[in-house]
Amino acid sequence: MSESLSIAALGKLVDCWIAEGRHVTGPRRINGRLLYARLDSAADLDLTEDERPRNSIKQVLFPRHEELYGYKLGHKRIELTESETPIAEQIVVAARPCDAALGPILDHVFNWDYKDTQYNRRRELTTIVTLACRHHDAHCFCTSVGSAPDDPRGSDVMLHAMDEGILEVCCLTEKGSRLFAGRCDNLPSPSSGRGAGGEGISGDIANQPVLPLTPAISHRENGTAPPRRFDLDKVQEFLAQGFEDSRWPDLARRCLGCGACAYTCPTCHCFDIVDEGAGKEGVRARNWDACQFVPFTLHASGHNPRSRQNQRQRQRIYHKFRIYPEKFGPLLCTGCGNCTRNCPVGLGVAPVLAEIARNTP
Amino acid sequence: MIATLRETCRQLLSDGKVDVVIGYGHDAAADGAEDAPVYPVFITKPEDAGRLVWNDRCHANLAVYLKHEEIRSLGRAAIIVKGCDQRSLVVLEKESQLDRSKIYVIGIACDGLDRPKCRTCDVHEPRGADVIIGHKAAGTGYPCAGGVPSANGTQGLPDTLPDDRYAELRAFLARPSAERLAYWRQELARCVKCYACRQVCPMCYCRRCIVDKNRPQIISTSATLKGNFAWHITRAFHLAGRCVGCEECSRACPMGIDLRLLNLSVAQAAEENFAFRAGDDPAAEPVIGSYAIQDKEDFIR
Amino acid sequence: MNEPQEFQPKIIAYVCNWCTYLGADLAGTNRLEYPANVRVIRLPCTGRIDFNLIVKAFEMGGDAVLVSGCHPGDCHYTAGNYHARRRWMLFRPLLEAFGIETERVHFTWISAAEGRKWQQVVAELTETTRKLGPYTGYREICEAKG
Amino acid sequence: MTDNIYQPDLMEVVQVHQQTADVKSVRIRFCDETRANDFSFRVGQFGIFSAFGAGESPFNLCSSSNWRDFIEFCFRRTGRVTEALWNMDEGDIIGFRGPYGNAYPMDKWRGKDLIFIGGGIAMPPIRCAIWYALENREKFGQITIVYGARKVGDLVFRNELDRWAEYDGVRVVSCVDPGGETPDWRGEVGFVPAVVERAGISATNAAALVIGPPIMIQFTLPVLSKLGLSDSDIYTSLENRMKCGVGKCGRCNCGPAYVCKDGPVFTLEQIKALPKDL
Repeated sequence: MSESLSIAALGKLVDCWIAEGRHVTGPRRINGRLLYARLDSAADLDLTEDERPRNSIKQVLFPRHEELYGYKLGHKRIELTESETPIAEQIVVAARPCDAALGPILDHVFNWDYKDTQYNRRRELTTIVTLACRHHDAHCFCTSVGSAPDDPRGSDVMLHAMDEGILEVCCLTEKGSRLFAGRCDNLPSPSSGRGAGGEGISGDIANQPVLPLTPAISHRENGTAPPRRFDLDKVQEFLAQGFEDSRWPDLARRCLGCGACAYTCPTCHCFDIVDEGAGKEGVRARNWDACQFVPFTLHASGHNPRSRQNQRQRQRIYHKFRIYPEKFGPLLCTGCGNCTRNCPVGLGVAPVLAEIARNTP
Repeated sequence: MIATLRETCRQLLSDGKVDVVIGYGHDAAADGAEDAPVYPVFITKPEDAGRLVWNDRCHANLAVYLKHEEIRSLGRAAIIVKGCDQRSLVVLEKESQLDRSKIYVIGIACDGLDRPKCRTCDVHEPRGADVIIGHKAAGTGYPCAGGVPSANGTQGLPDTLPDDRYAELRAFLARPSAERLAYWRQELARCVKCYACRQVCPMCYCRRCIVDKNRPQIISTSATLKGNFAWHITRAFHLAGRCVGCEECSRACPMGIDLRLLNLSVAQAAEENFAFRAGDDPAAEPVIGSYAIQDKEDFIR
Repeated sequence: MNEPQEFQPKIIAYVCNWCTYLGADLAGTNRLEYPANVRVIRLPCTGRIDFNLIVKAFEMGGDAVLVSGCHPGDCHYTAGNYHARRRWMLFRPLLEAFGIETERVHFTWISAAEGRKWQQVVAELTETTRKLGPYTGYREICEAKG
Repeated sequence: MTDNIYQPDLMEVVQVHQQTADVKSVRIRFCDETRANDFSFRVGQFGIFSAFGAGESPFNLCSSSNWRDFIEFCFRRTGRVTEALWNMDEGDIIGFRGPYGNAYPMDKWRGKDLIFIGGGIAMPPIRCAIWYALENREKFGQITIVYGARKVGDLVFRNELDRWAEYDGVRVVSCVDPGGETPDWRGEVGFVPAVVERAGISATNAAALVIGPPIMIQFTLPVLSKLGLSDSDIYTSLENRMKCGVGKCGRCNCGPAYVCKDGPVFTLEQIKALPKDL
């Protein structure tokens, strides 16, 4: 069912959720940079549409540092304790569709035979309210990986920005409708006239602070989708036999081996397990890790199967576009473009795959 | 200017003087496109020299590649450097990481890429290069890049050169220490430990970084505030008297953390205590690697 | 009823094995009393005292740090303390930039004969740190979750 | 019991046996009796062992799955976790989670001759299969064990080599690299591939398990092929870097396989299908 909601009312809703003690995450501007971060109030929410947040909402479902359990060391005795950081109910507001899609993708690996209960619990407690995209930048390539600016996968509620600050609300899941039930003010949407017959703009909503929305909002039908950057079939055809292809060293020669692509990517999910503590007490925690780092596959004997940086870049491309889809089904990539957006030397997935597709007959 | 750059490199490659030119370029297919993304390229064939460009998006400090085995395996290298990048070569040579005689340095005159460092730049024309592309503009005393259009029409040259590289740092240090700690607490809370600040830095050439060593694990690898403070204190201090201020670490940070103040604080300490500025004098001993009997300080009782 | 528990600062002292450690030992053999707040950690030379150790001390709950070694010229390894002096001349400004309280970080030269100086330094340090109070600023950062 | 798949069981160290200068084998038992009773594993599987405060590391379970009152693992002292495990003695508590991975197809090997070839520290993952085969002797044909190490002092489970030789139909060939022998050394001298070739092993209806350093495997496989063993009859256990052991953390991924779940036991045929990323 779809209703409509003014941006101002959404702001009030966000403030309600925060007041009810829920952790609300959304795009906000920090030092001039658009990042998903926890919102202290609705005023922090930044609905700029022609810029994509430089990180992803992955941290809500899969935090960069998460305590697995605690340990207390005694003499010939050890006590393991449940990690006491409670997992609070989370709401993500104005997520991009290419972020929301990470849930259905990561569910596969985190439930492959062994159920990762902490991930699953966060997943249950998280409601994702997505804002369909009407703009894209040079790095977006969702359309090249089978996704779209209004791809509903993973979203509990899909918002479509209409003109004059009105949002069309489509609740896609039970969790989503519970969140928005009875809270939509159903203002008549001037341009499309599709809003349900709600009463006129009531006094208090009129003078609410209107959140900053980019002026030129066009209706979602003529929203622009990014052009196709590469032919996915050609890429997968190349990957099927191209592991030893001589061009890999050239394709990734400028890669510096940092983790900016992996850590801002919605679907990269590799992690490290470390013990942290001093003396008799500590925690065993899980931290983000990335196949781009040298120690990731370093054996105790000193042997490293992937000693060269281009081997590591090749592994990242293979894991996303061949290994994961073959083993679990979906691509391990939603086309958000953050890897290129954040790469200090302009690499990331799209440029490499575009180069591959261009040179594959 | 771009034409002379491409011609110089084509000549070097065809003469066999160098096997690879490390420069700035873009996709062959995107030549001429106004906002085509610029990134480091490694030209090995003379006919590819056409991919080289020079514009106001050539930020990378290419000296970082001289330590990579994948580049060294290509043979003798020519490297295109701006004035700030060229300083890194001086430091790397002094720390015996590169043999200056084995690389061909193409200096490129640059009047600023709209970065904070450019406002107080005094090396518009790189020193110690084998050849310089672009030349000193007559009369103004500052080299002009010739070819980099700038908004205000004066070739983007700063009209007055603020004499103090550390003005911003002094303002920051004037704030109370609790406020400074709170600032870093708020900034470093965003750090996700992707180590882009380490990987883009030509000075970070350790085969295995201290943060990747676990006996002992003196720096926590977790992206908690504790781990982030320990990491950024270590990274900044390892640049004392070595950081040339190319500001690639701040540009590369995906979470928008401005690390300049930390680099400036150790640079200022080296300059005010030991009159040492990284990359200035090829003969000067590295400040942290050497000592002087007459070093004077006022805090050791 | 004993008087209210006075704040007992935790002071971590990184000392060089050849001079200050012997100086402290001399203080002991001379029965010179000094507060027990100091935890002495012996290292071969001030040249070996890594700047990370100072950060580690605050991370793990220290309220003040003392770094002490041989006077310039006395170093058993001839130049360890000269290198250390340069290191601290460069590291203190960085601590300032981070806003870490450098009045809790002390550097002294104490030779093997200066047992009395060791006693005075530790006593004075304990007092000044007691006035400054516990260093919750950095510890609270290190205990922040996630 | 927790539903946290990363939380280990607490195990008490029952016995520590120093095999060589830097290799120890440790026997551990569940602290919680109920867990001990319903615990079972198949030879070839591995577990993740925790030295709390240092970390976790994967090691093969080198005891036979028929032994009920303890499980055993063996490690070389190389890093932070093995250093902490090295200092454990009887009564200390360590963590264990597992069993993980697939196992040796003992039922598929029924009725076949078994050829076990091990090198250096790789004897533990083979030892469990040897004991299992000896405890079900009638199910298997001839058993040949070829075990080599750099020098005599490096041989792990050396005392058990002689006990295995006493079983009927079992031939044990132990060897040390040239120059590694001691005056009273009665075994062979030479590299494992050469020793296997000289041993004149019959490969009809046989299955081989080869585990050792990559260089040893690289030169042993052609010898086995020459003997007539097909790629699907040669098995090995891969030694990838691992962290979670449950197919989540991505470390052990090599081509289509997650070694911790799809392996660690692979046939040579499967390994040849994997990309050269090992």
